[in-house]
Amino acid sequence: MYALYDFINFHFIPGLVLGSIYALGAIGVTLTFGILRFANFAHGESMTLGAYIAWTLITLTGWHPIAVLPLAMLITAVVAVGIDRGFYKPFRAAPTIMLVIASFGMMLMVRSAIQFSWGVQLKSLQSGIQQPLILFDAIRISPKHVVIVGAALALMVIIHLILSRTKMGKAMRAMSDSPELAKLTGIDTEQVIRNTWIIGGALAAAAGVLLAYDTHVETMMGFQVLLPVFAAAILGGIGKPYGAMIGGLIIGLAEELATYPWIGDTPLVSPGYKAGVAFVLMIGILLWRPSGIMRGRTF
Amino acid sequence: MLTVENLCKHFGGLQAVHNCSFSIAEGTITGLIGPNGAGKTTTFNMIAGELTPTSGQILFEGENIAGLPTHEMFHRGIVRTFQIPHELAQMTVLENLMLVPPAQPGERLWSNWFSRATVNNREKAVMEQAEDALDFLSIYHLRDELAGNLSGGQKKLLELGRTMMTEAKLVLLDEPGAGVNPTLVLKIRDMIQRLKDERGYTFCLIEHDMDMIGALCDPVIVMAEGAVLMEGTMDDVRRDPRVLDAYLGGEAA
Amino acid sequence: MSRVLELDAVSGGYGDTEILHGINMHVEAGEIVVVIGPNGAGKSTAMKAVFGLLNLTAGSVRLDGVDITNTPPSDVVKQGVCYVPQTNNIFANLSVEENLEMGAFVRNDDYRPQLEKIYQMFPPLREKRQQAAGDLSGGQRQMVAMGKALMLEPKILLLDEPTAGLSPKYRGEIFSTVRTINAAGVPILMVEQNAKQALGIADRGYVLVDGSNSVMGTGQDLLNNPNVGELFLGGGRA
Amino acid sequence: MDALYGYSLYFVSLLTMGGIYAVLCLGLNVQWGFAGLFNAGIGGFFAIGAYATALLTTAPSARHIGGFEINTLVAYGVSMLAAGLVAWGVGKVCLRLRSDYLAIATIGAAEVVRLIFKNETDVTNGPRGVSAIPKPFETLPEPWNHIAFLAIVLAAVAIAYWALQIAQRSPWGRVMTAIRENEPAVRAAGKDVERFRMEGFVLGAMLMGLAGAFMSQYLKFVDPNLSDPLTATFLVWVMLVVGGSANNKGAVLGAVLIWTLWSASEIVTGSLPDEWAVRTAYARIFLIGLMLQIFLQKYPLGIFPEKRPRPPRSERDANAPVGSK
Repeated sequence: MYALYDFINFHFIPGLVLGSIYALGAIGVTLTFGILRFANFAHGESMTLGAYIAWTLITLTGWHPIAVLPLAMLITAVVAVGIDRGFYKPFRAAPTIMLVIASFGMMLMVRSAIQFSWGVQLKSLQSGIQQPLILFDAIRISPKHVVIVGAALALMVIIHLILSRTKMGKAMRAMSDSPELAKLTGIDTEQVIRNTWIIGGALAAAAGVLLAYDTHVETMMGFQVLLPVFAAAILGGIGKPYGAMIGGLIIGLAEELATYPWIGDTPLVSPGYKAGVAFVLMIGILLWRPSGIMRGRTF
Repeated sequence: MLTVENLCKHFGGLQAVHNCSFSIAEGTITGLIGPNGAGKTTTFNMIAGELTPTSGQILFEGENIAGLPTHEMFHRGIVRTFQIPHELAQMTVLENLMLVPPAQPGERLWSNWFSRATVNNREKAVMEQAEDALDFLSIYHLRDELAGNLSGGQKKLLELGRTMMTEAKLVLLDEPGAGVNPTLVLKIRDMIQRLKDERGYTFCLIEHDMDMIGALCDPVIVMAEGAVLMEGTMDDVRRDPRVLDAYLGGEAA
Repeated sequence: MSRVLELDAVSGGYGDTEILHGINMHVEAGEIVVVIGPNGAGKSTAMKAVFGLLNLTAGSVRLDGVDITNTPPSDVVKQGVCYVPQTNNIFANLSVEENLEMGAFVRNDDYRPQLEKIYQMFPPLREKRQQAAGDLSGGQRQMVAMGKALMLEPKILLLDEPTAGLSPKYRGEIFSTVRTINAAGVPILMVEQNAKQALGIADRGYVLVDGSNSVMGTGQDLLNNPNVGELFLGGGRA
Repeated sequence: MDALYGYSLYFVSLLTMGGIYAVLCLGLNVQWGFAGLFNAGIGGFFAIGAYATALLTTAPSARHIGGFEINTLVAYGVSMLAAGLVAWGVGKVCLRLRSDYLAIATIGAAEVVRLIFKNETDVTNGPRGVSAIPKPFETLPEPWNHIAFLAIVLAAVAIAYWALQIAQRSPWGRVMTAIRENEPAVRAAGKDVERFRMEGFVLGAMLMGLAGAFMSQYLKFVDPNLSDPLTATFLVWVMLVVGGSANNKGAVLGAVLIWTLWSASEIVTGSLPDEWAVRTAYARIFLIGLMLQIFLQKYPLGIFPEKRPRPPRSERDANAPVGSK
């Protein structure tokens, strides 16, 4: 039985935590890919930015990370809309690959701006060590993991409600389906794009704050999860927010479970290659089913 | 030469082509007509390898070629033109033509570096061939013009010129006369006839200009609802009440 | 009778290729008007001209006497013209009801009564309201597309070959749907390939050839006119 | 006199680095400029080339495999082949999909390459890297060793430039341009589009591998950070966009220009007080990024826009064409 508890404590729960963070990030990626039709490389940097904003707010107020989360999300969303105005909007009619290059440049610009403003030292959102919750005498769950998974689930429910219940959410899904028909239907496409950035930016910030809460604040943190987040979006099917949620969980769990000693005593994949798991899964899905599990768009 | 047997193409629930069978005899100009949505262009796309048939066979010179990629079809001698000209807008008219001939040694990267004489000799030959084609189409004066600057009709001529740069056996023309002024239509008609007579091409053309079909084509195949409705001369077609009915959308054909 | 829509000597095309050469057409209140003609005659193009999808070089388009020439599509929608394209006319991943709600996007008032009316008009849609529109049959997809357009209670409905690619069984369904919509007081301008059936339900029809008007008349007149057949199959000209 | 000597050495090193970047940038030009393929993982191919040369040419060492003391020219060849092979694998999966997928996959591939170099300690000495890489002509007296190495790099730039100029003007280049213009038309003309794309992608990666080989010799040291997306990928993109894509001259001059700016600005930021030195170093990344955005929006063709080869002269007199037969 010991092995089972080990599995849960050191692989399954961390996988779930990482997975819900990836899921939040992947929703934004899949929405921008579906609606604006390009892979946004600067998405990881929105996550980093959100974490730094949260750190600043915590330093100023001394509140709990979850308490400052909404404000960090709001500020990041505003920045995302601003970046769209200045750097992506000029390319609305251009081939989308121009947007990919622009976002690639944006990635470095946002990161260097963060490094310029906050420096490159590691920072923590919360100091001190928390006592883990112990269930059945053997399952140990850190309270912050409960908070992270809880917050991520709550946000996913909110996103679900926005996309399925509000007029704007439905318009976003409609535009992801067919931008041409959306225009003919009289949908204000610029407004939809703005909302896509707001939601994508806010969720990225949330993912960044939760990731920083789990580990620490660091300028490369967003770039380091960019690949798994993309892999999650592709796995779920481009343009499919629900697919992105599932894809995120799968990638997160896969990264952690890959290091479990499934055969014999050594980890299946050495921990050093954890970050490569997402890449391998992504190449696999591109080979076998480029449309992803939810049959998203393929280009 | 080409036999299509029970060809089907379904897009989702839509049956664009369903159990379509016909053949094209060598040395003919076969017309393919029918109302919009009859599946003519879809059939073309399958013969040219741009679409893979859902089922059925395409026999070309006795070999089933259904589902092969475009460049394989091309190497067997099946060449197509497009209804909307696919010119290379930023390249010159001459380059548009010089691109076409297959298996040019200069298309192998290393040949350009290590056997330049071979490449240059072939380039000269290809250029001659392209210039001949331009002469034939009487657009030689446009040799160095960017293809994007040509008029709609000139682009159609260029499409036709591309078929002259190949060892084509069967040329599929998709509405060669669409969007072209009447004088040029007559010229294109004349070119097609001459290409058949002088170069021995077999043509299959989709066209809605019935006068052009009448003047050029024998036989004429009428498609409706994704299948062949009838085959015969243009006069037969005009006389057959089923055809008019199909065009006017009578009850099930 | 008042003229809901009027095209006055409209010329235009894509890029520098002119496809329409001075088209005249009008639709009066309560009418079904059908446009037929051989392939490439410019039928669909004429419809796009009304909807602001074409750059017009000459002529004018008027809606209820108001000039809407070269108005962008999003504004044409707001003025009360709804257009159902031939293909790609529903949001396949949205449910039937969500498609209809999107049709009402520009409305700020309560659209539920209209939704109810549409469900009454097309009972199958009510049954499948929660299903993804992409999973419906061809005929029902067209119902969704038209229903979506009707959510705006438009002054006029433009249909571009609603029966294209449908089997004869569904065609009949579509034509009776068109009639139902018209009976509810919406004038309709439709392009059709299936001339016979379409003219059968039309008040009037236009025949276009090579981007110009050829014949105009009541549906029955056109059906009985022998020249119409020649326009399709040649032999009468040249 | 000493100062002048110092400046000259700086100039030599500036040109050497500029030259290495010019090779990288020419490689990207084949991929993006010729073939329209977005590679966001240049650093990966660069690092593969660097490690290949490092492991092949060094003296035997207990810390990593290799140490074959192999001939430099052979090492260059292996570096190019290794990078080309990886490109072929990535291309096999992604070239049939739209460019965005290639961009994501290449970023991932570069990351995996970095992980391998970092984790396979037995093979690569892990994060501590491989040192004491022999540099050609390093036994020559002081300025001449640097100058001789510069000569090798410049010769490579010249050969690559010459080869690509020929390639671009050849029927091969014609097909490449045509694919970017109108893919269906090229398919209808019977060309195997995937083959051409793959050739462009692999050729470009091979040049990147060669640049990596030079870099390892120039630094005499490689570590996993060589594939840093900032200096190995992003900077190269700025160089090509500013210089002008699909123009080899633009690629070379863009590389030299941006490297000069990069290096000179480092001198400025480096001379500031410590407190400011670190921060302004990031400010210059920001400014280079902004420069990319400005060029993308205002001068998308770059300083040297793409130039189509002039039409070949006809054998016959263009004014009096032979009458139609």
